[in-house]
Amino acid sequence: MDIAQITPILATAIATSTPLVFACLGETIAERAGVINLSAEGTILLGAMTSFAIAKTLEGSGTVPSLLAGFAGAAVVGAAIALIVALGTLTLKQSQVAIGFVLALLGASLSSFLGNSFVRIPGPTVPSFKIPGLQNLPLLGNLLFQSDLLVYLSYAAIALVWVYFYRTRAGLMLRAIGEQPNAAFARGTNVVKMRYIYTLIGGAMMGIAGAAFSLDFKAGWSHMHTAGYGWIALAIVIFGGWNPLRVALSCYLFGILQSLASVAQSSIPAIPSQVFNVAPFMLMILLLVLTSSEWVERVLKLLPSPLDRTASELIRSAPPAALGKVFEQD
Amino acid sequence: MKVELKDISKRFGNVHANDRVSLTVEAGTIHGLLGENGAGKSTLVKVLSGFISRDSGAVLLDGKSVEIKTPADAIARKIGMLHQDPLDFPPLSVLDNFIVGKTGTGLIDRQRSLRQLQQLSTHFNFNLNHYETVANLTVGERQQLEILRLLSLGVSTLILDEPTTGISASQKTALFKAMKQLASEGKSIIFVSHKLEDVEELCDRVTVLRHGKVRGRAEIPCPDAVLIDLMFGRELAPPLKPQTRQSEPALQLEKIRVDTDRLTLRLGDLTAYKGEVIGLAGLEGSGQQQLLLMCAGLLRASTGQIRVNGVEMTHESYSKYLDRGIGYLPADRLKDGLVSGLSIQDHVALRTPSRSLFVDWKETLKQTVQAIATFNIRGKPNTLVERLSGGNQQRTQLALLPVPLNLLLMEHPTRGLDIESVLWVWQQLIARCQTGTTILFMSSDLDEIMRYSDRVIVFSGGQASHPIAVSDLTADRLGQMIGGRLSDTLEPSVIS
Amino acid sequence: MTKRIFYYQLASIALAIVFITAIILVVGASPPSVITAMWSGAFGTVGQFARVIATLAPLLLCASGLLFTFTAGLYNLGIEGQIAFGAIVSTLAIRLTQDSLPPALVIVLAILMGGVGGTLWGLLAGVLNVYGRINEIFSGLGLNFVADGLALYLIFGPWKREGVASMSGTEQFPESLWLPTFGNTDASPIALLIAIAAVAITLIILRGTYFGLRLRAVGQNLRASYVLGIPSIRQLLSAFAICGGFAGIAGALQVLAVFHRLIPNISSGLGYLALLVAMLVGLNAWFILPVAFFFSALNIGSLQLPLDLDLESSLAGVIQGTLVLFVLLARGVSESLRKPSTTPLHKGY
Amino acid sequence: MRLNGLTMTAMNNPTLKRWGWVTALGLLLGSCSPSAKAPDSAPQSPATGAAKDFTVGMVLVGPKQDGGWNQAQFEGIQAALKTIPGTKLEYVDKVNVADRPNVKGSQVADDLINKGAKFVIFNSDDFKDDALATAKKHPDVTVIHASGDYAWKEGKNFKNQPNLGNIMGRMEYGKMIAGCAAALGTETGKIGYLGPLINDETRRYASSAYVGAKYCWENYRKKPAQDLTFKVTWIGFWFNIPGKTLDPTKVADDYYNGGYDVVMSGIDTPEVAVQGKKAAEAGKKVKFVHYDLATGCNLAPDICLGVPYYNWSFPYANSIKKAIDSKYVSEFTWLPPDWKNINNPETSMVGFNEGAALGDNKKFLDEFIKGLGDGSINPFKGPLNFQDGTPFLKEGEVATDQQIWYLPQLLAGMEGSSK
Repeated sequence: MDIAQITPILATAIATSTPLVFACLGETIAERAGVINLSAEGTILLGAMTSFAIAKTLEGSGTVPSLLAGFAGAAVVGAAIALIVALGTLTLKQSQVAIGFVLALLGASLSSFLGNSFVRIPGPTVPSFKIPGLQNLPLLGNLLFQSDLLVYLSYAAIALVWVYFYRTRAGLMLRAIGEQPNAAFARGTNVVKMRYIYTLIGGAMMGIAGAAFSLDFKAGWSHMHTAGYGWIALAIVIFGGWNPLRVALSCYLFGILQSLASVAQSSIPAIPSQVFNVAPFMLMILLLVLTSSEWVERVLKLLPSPLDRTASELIRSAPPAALGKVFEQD
Repeated sequence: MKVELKDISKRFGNVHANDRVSLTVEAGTIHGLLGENGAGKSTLVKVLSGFISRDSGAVLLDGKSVEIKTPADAIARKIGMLHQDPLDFPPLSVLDNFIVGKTGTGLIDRQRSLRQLQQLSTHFNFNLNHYETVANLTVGERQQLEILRLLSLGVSTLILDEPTTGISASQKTALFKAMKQLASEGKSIIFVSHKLEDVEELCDRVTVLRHGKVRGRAEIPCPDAVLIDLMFGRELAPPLKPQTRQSEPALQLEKIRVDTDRLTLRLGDLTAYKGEVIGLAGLEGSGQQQLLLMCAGLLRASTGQIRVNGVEMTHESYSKYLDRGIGYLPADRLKDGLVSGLSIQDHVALRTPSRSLFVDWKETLKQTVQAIATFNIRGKPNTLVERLSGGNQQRTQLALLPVPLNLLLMEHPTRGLDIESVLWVWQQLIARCQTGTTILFMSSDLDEIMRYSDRVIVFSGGQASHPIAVSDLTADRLGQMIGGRLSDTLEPSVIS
Repeated sequence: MTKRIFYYQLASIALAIVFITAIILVVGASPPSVITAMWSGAFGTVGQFARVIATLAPLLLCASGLLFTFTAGLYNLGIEGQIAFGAIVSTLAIRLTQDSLPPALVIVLAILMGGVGGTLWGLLAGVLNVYGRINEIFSGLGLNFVADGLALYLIFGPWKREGVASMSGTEQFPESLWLPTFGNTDASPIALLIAIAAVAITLIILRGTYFGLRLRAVGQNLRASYVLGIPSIRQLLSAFAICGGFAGIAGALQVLAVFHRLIPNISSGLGYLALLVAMLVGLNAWFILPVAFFFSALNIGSLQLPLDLDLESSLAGVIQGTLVLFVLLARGVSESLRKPSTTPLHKGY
Repeated sequence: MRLNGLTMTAMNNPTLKRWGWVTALGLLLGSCSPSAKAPDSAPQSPATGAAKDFTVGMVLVGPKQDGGWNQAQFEGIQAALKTIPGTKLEYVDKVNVADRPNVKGSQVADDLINKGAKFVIFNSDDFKDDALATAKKHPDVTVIHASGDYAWKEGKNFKNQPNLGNIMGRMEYGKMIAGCAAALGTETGKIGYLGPLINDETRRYASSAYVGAKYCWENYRKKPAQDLTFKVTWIGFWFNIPGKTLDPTKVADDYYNGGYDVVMSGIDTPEVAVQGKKAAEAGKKVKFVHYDLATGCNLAPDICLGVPYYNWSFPYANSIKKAIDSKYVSEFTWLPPDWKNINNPETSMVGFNEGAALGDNKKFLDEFIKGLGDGSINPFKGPLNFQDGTPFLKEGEVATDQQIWYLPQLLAGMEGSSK
């Protein structure tokens, strides 16, 4: 297979990973602040359903307004679910796992119950838009700049989150809150309030991820339209070491694995084709298990020390120290 | 800035942590805050830094009354606090730690912050690698970083809570030099400590707290004896304990060294005899706890050997220690000793050796009722342990000790107990000693140490003194040793 | 449970009902007709009631198993995979022995092997958790995907039906290997008995044995339990193993009593449903039976919704999830109003 | 009233009585309806009075508005019942392991029969065991399994179950036409086929599409067979089950972006059309061939080459009429197109609606259809080899019905898995 064949497949993989990018960035933000929002599966599904229902209902008022309303609705739904997570875990101090897990199942059921009348009907989709100058860049143009606005927005979101995390004071404090909330409190931050805010932002982004599915990459709505992606998003955040750039790359890796699965099916006939269908999910999880176990750190320790620091920054697997823990202010 | 605390009171439950405490710190001076563990020093400074809200009293800055409810308020009032355990962000770099919480434009100007950090480092002659991760720094370096950060915020009042535990001698020298420099620049500094040496070296004035009250104030220099008298109050209590020590050795330690994150305990050789009670005195965090944990089998010694009743135990598992009749009573009863959510009876069942699969609830109930009677626990068999008072929790812990008990290791056996309970507990313990149990206990209550020990070991900064018979101890000598002036130590020659 | 908590729970259930009613009204249906439809779907005929019982059996097994992990303070989200792997091993046992052993023996062996399979899968999550330091939630979720993938591989690969690779599963086993049922229905008395035995065993172990007591101690306070001399790692691993074992037996029952073959998604979400059951009952094993029965009836009854009212049957999931969510929140409210000295169970993760 | 009766039955059993109470409480908790005296207010009018009404039940594997197979089935049965007065439809859709976990097709059929169905249709190959089990359990109910072979005496799997019949269209003709249309429409010579799962039926259809494409490629486009790429990617089921199948959206995208300018759908749902439309809007020159549903081209008319479809209404109507008159006997119905007019809804079970994207090539396609109809063209004529090189048909040999139905492998010249 030569480059001319690989590029378009990579391009598809990158573009179609866009919803995951939004979801994973959202989860990364929440987890970096110390809140694990396990409801991703339900949030994405409910976001997808809501956005499609809104956009479809408003279709008459023009594609762009209906799409905007759809995305906004999904963001609100995502933030609303995140608000329950925040209320239940930050204020009422229940287990983040319990609340998130219940919401994951509840959101999924609600989406299919409420979305019943919108199943498999055509609706508005995000129109494609090639960026005039950039689309003709050799290789990169094909790879990155021949899709639609949402894709470019996701690039912007990755950059934005990265800049926010590593270049702004507020972002530095966000990371600090997830590591040592007590120390952050000592430096004058209202930890609980900030966690509320970041959980809501993260939830809104996961809602948007749902909309990105139903209004763009898996246009339309059907029962359990995006099932599985929420759990994968949670895994990818871990796999991406809570670093927005690496998380985004992991999303693309997942997209590429999916594409490879369909390509490899006919190339390796010895393996039942269905194995390839589930392979991306399984591979992602296995990679996660391998990279997050203790022995990776042991191997890292064997590396010469300057190399060690770069390497560990790249494949660091330590979660934010306060992730999932209740913050008790004295 | 002149800092005045007026009649500060703060209660935690029944404990009066601060009882109308007043303190005045003139600008440009270093004010020592001296006292034993639990004297109320930390509470007082935490009120000033916004971590604890006071019940009553007033805080005045340059004569003006201010309201400080959160650390944010304190920062706004230019009050900064250096905590005993560094409150920083280990996974972040030195530079990022320096920046967290600083206000400014949205984007971080790392170059500017770096210049500022470098400038300050040079000014105080600190040597920090700005890109190193804080987790890889020593405690002393983390303190230095924190001080620089506080200074960069422009604080004019600096509180240091026990800053000299866990740092090296050279770091201490650097720290003190910096403090003096800051004072000379007009900042007011509150230095919380229980080390006489440090206070005498650094402070201009000192206030001594004891049991939540101000016991006295002094100008430095001031004779040790005066400070010790203020800290510990009065003549030491006379020994109360009958002779229970037998001639057979029970616990034998050889060339022990224990390494932990904060501290290296160098112990050398030690022998405790059957029926003997050894009190471990010293400021908290000087190594007593490490010794107890190691003898309990919960902490591994890096080098050396441990024998109990002649049996080699050095590499044995914790369960072997339990089997040998070695008991451990932690200070934090609900965190380390008892399981909240479980009743007294559940605990009795857990500690009853049984070969059977099923719990004989009838039998354990009988045992529990008996234990409750014997140990005078105010609770029912099905009372959850977290609902018991501290004293009754302690009685429960005592009831759960293995029988026969060869070696008992205790942290603050009577902390938080009323006098009656204290007497009762020790009565029980001495009865055990008479049957040959050896006890090692640490306590911040010097009276307790004096009353109930046969011999005392004083700890300071990971060094331990030779065991001293209580009859040979005077308040002055004990105070000096606790304050860090051990004349000779257990370890034969300091390995550097 | 104190009286006050009880009132909070009651209030939360009332709120949940208001929420559910609102959801039903949103789609333009009438709550009474929804109740009617679900009631008739669950109890309308003996056959339907039998299905409630048939679903109840694996649900009871899984919820019982989960009580062990919950007691140990663990969230065993890997239970779906443990059901699936139990089903796979059970199927393997049947395939290997069906030609050489008498059917009754094959059935017994299949159930036992299902338990063994589930135990192994549960232990794997436990080992990853204890020794690999991977949170049990993610090791569990990961192993769910892996078990699913393995089932799909077998169904579409080595165990596929002649000429057909299909989601409908492997070749059906001969009727002699089906668990006997009540008449011509789907409910198997043996499956039900096994499940009730599991509940009883759970009750007895958790309340009556040293093991159960130690497990409670470990779940409440790992450090203090260790100091008290309890081998905590062994306890944690045992909890995983037992839960996996029960789930594996549930998987074997899905194969032997329900589908009579291995299908993809053999766990059918029952593990997750059991998690909801376990969260709702807290650590009180007595409530498992009524709650699981109620949930099972909801699941079966909801199939009537598309038939009668053109509604999605996922309303069952909405009701179940809402109830659990509100009860959890009510627990939080009552705890946050209580004096702060007591700490809630399962704090953090 | 009906419910009253049922409740009474349930209550006669002492065990049921007790549990009934528990659940009654539960359901009361589960919904705060003030009028829980449900039996009186049951809105569904049961089949009292009109005792002669004939209820037909249908078990659909996918959603009834899937834009493909299930929708065709659903619209077919609705149209059929319109022609027979006094009939009524009860159905449940999405009956599959992912959408309705722990629910078997046979259980759904039980419920339908419980609601009065005397005639039950299972609409997917996957229901073969359920159809047989239902037929055995309810000997007085006529069971139709669409796409199965249990009633085919000459087939390999004949079950001799008198109340079980099969109905299927000879879609291999439709697929040959579809393949031809694809070959006429491709510029790059690369045709992608989005296959569902792998079984006799799907191998048959993919191969039919290939032989049709090959014929038209060689005879009308006048190009050598080796210049034609025909690739099959199986997603693993009739439609997407997230996490268990490949995502057809992604597979379609990969085709369109990978230079396959014509993609044929073999699955129940319209991802090929939807993604084709998006690709075309993004400026790619792509076309597609839909499947199953007569109106399938409407999703993206400009780039649609056509759609082979099923017309289920008249064969269903025929069987239902027989059942109403109690004259139904098990039969294997496998209907070819009505070559006089393949799009005649009264007579042709398999049809082909040509799409606008065919353009001038329409004449070739019509010629091909005509040739198929009069027998002058038979693409299933040797020499044909299997994918692994073993011979399928010798020179001049024509495939039998059994050879076509039970095609064991894809044919030589096709890319993709055979098993």
